[in-house]
Amino acid sequence: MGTLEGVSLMKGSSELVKGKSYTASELMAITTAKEFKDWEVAFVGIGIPLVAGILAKRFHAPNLSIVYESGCIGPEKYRVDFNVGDSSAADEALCLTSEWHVFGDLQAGYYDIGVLGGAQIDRFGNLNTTAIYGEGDYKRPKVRLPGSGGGNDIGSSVGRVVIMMRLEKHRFVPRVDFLTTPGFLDGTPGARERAGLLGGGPVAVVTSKCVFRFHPETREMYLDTIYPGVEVDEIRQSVGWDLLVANELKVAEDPGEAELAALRAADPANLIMGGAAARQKLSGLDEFLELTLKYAGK
Amino acid sequence: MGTLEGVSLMKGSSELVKGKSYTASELMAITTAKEFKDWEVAFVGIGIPLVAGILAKRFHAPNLSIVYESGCIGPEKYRVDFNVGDSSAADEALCLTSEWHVFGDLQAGYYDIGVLGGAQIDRFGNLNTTAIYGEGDYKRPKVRLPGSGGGNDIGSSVGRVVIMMRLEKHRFVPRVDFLTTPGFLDGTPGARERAGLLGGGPVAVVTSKCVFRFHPETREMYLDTIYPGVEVDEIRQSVGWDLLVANELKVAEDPGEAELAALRAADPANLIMGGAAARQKLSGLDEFLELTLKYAGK
Amino acid sequence: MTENNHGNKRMTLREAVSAYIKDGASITFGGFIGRDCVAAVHEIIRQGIKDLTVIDDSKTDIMDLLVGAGCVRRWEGAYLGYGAIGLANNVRRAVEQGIPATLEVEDWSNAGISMRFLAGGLNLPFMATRSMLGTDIIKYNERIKVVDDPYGGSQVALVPAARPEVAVIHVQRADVLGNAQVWGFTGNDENKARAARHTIITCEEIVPTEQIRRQGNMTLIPFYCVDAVVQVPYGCYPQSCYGFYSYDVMFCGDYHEMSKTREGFLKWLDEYVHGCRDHNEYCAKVGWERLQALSHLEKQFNRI
Amino acid sequence: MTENNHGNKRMTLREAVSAYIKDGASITFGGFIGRDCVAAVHEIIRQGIKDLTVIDDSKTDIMDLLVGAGCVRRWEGAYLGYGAIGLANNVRRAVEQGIPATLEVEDWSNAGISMRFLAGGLNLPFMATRSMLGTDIIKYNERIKVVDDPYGGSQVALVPAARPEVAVIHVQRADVLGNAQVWGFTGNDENKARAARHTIITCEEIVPTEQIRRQGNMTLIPFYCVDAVVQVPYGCYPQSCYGFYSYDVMFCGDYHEMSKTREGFLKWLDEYVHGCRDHNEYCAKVGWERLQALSHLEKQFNRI
Repeated sequence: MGTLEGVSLMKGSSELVKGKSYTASELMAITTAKEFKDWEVAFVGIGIPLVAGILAKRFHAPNLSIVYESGCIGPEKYRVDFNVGDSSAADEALCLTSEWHVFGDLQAGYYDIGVLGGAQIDRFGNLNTTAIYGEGDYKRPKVRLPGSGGGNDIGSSVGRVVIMMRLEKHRFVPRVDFLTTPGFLDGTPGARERAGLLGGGPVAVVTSKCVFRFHPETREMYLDTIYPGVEVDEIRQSVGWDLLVANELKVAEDPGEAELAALRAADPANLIMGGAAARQKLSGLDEFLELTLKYAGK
Repeated sequence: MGTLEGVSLMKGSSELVKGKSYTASELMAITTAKEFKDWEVAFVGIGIPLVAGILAKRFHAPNLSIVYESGCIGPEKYRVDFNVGDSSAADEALCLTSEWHVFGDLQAGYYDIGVLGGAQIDRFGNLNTTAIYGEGDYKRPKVRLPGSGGGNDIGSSVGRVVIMMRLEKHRFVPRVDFLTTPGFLDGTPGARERAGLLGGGPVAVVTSKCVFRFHPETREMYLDTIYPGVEVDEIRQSVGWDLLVANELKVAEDPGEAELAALRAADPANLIMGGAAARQKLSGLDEFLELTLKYAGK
Repeated sequence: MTENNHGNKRMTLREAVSAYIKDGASITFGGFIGRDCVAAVHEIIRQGIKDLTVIDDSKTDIMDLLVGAGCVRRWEGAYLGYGAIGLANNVRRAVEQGIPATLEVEDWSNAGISMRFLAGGLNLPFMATRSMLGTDIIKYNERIKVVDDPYGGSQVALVPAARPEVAVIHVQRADVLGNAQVWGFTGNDENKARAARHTIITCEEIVPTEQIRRQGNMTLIPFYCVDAVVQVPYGCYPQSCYGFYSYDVMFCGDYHEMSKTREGFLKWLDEYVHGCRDHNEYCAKVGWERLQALSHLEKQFNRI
Repeated sequence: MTENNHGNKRMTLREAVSAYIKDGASITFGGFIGRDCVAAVHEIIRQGIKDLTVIDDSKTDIMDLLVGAGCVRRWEGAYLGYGAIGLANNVRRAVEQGIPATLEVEDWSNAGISMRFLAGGLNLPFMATRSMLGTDIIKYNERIKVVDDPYGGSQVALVPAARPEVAVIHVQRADVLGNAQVWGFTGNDENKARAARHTIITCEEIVPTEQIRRQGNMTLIPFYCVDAVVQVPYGCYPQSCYGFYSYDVMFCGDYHEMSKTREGFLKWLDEYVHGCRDHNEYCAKVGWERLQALSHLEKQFNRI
């Protein structure tokens, strides 16, 4: 479905998790929301990461400031954005400035957390958003992806990175075809510093079935938290290397009703979270505009 | 007198040129005004150069835009400025921006003409505004001058430079003690280009007694125009090298009454043009404020 | 670098595109999806301009149109896509299948390309950046040079100045001299206008110079960078223009649906671009009521 | 780089200066003679802070005060003077006679030092510039490096990033979070605030955050660069503050007259700085009616 592909960092889906009252996308958003701390400045893209940020602001991080690479700093979020340059990204912002200034501030260490996605990830958290080679190479890839955008910059310089990716074996690979965004590079001690990178690198990979974190010394991704009803073996089989598992594996809680309600309210036409079905349910632009105004209380 | 020293690129003086109804400063301002062309963008400092720019706008160059290094582009000039960062420098400006953007635009070649002064100048139009060595050197000079400010930048990158200096032998020297602002450097062909400089360099030196210009090939300063009543020998003796004189030496006309009147009106308290005497004639701040409002028609 | 700094620069969109955008030119566009130069892009397509090199940050929607219409030979930029999941349909067909022609791609990050425009605007040969280090972007892009810091810090990447022949930038207000005022985010527009040899400003409203002077701080681009000023209300539609109208998520969805096939895209192109003599006809086809509804929504949130 | 990003950053001027400006610190000031940080400079003098390194563009008036009061050890900058004819009196005495102490000087041009702040703000090690080439500035300043353009153009000069420990910037409006809005020229303030380890904002008015949000484009310095926010009406007097009050040419003339002798300057300092507990007392000494007259003048030309 066009619109959804056009707006989401990841494809959303309306399909409920088996035996649950929420979708995998919703659980991912709510899990990611917990990664934001109050008073932080967050470099967040469009789609589910943004909804996660809005959710964090509604609950435990009311003073979270969201920054968009187009040049919008700290808007009030009354409406969802479909692009980082939508006029909505500027709604009542604390500061409206330039793209290059926002990237400069990222590089200067002013931003605490960023959220990224990718088509491929390796065990050291390196991301590929440029090309899937298949039988080809960089010049003639099987699938040409969008490119870095601001992803490389966030991965290079933000305080810590949270990655959101659907857990699928062709995504969790031993080695990414094209290293677009640095995680811990080859995983050797000081690899990021040697390359000249300033940011802290990835701290979590929030997937559709579990959360991975990174070992503080080996920098290798390990299974930290599984979602209710998911088996560890299922996760092992979705990862293209021999996965490490935390000694004390955590199990995520089901999201609360209040969180689910807030999440759904923040995306009133369900265009971000709802997957292919949502847009077809809308009668047209007018209904979308009405839902938007109603949620904003205007 | 404090204020005047505080505001002028050059000290003004109320003393009339012998047998004339104008001062040397007024003639210099009026002569400099003629260097501006309509529709140009001019990087002009405070003091007599600014008054020259205002005068040009009143007469032959109504669409001249004046730029200040503080970040003010194209203000309407209802009041004189005493600093490039005075609020008056921003009055109804076309664009209010940053210092670094204005210097970037200078470097990018957007500015046609700049006006500079200096404590010393050599035959190739190099300027010193940093230090007069005397018996000392750069570290321990006899007189420490203000430094480059934006002078070096204008001399490096503006389309063409007009220099205003009182004609005195200790100022027109064979070699400047400290080369702050590039003219034609050592005068060899392509010297500016080899150094990496982009601007055209100096085109005129407007002094209290004459106007010098630069030979298109040798880049050496020559006497182009003398003011009424001035002798060539008097000028030769005020220059520390063997001065070249144009084959067809021009004589400047006396400024017209309308120009003199406009000049005086643009500096209503006479603080820029009037020299030491002017400030003492003012009864106080209130009189200055009244004169300012009256000239602006407010 | 503008060659025309004398007075009134007002033109029609047709005149401005025809005067400054030539086959084979390098070009950049203002905005960041929001404030996209949609009207100018439609006119470029109508005029059949070919072999453009587009140098830009993230420009999915208008690049998809230009590439599908066969106007672009090369892309130097950071992002062409909708989220991390894939390219826009025409871009995908061009890169993967050479339809309608192969698109040459040079990869940059958004910060990296931003520094290229900053260098170009300052007329400097290069800028340093701490992005792209350690990655395959640098491996495949020979113009990024990793150098040691001569002041003793860690290594940095150098990127060369971008100096496109043309920049097209849509703003909220401009005067006929070219002073362009922008509300909302400003992207890389101030530097693009300065870096380009020629700059075309399209705007929602041409206003008297006296009105520009009342808010000089809002002038992002001074007149001396500008060659042409074109008034094109709703010039970004279906993208948003801060303070004027919101994004039309449904129209964009329909476009994406249509453009899934080459035939669908060509039909869309015939209807909305070739089938419209100018931007006003396009607006009429979209429907003025629809545009008014988006203006109404925007003004509930942002007013200028 | 601010270590305090949690909520209300409002302080008194005394608290802010004492918390962030230490003996031996490097410091820069916002404004460009207009919007000078006069109130903060008086407080620095009252607190007897010593051995400062001032890194700045053109800062004649406040540097003359700081140097005369014995607060400064080193100047890295472009301009200290009134026109091309000479230095300010205290600066002259310090450089030429070592009174009250010798001032170490490192010369830059205004564009050169501007690039140092831009590099610092972007957290880059250096910037290139096409200024200062071919001159004695480069001969005597070892930190300027002339290099070949790796992209094949003509040579350029490199300047190292400026990273002062403190920036003090006076603005028209700020909220208690530190979002600072500036009208009129902006100097190098956006980059100084970003480059400095700590930034103190002094302002004419502290306003509610909701008011900041109404004109987000006017926020030159976002909260995350800011450590302290201080409300100091007339904080630039006798310099101007766009939209609030004009320059007092007579008061500055009197100062210049007094400061011609060391004794005269010390008398002035006793009366207007040491003799005033805070900026309000200074304003009272100057006379509120005089300040009102300058506000009245300014508002005939510029209003916010």
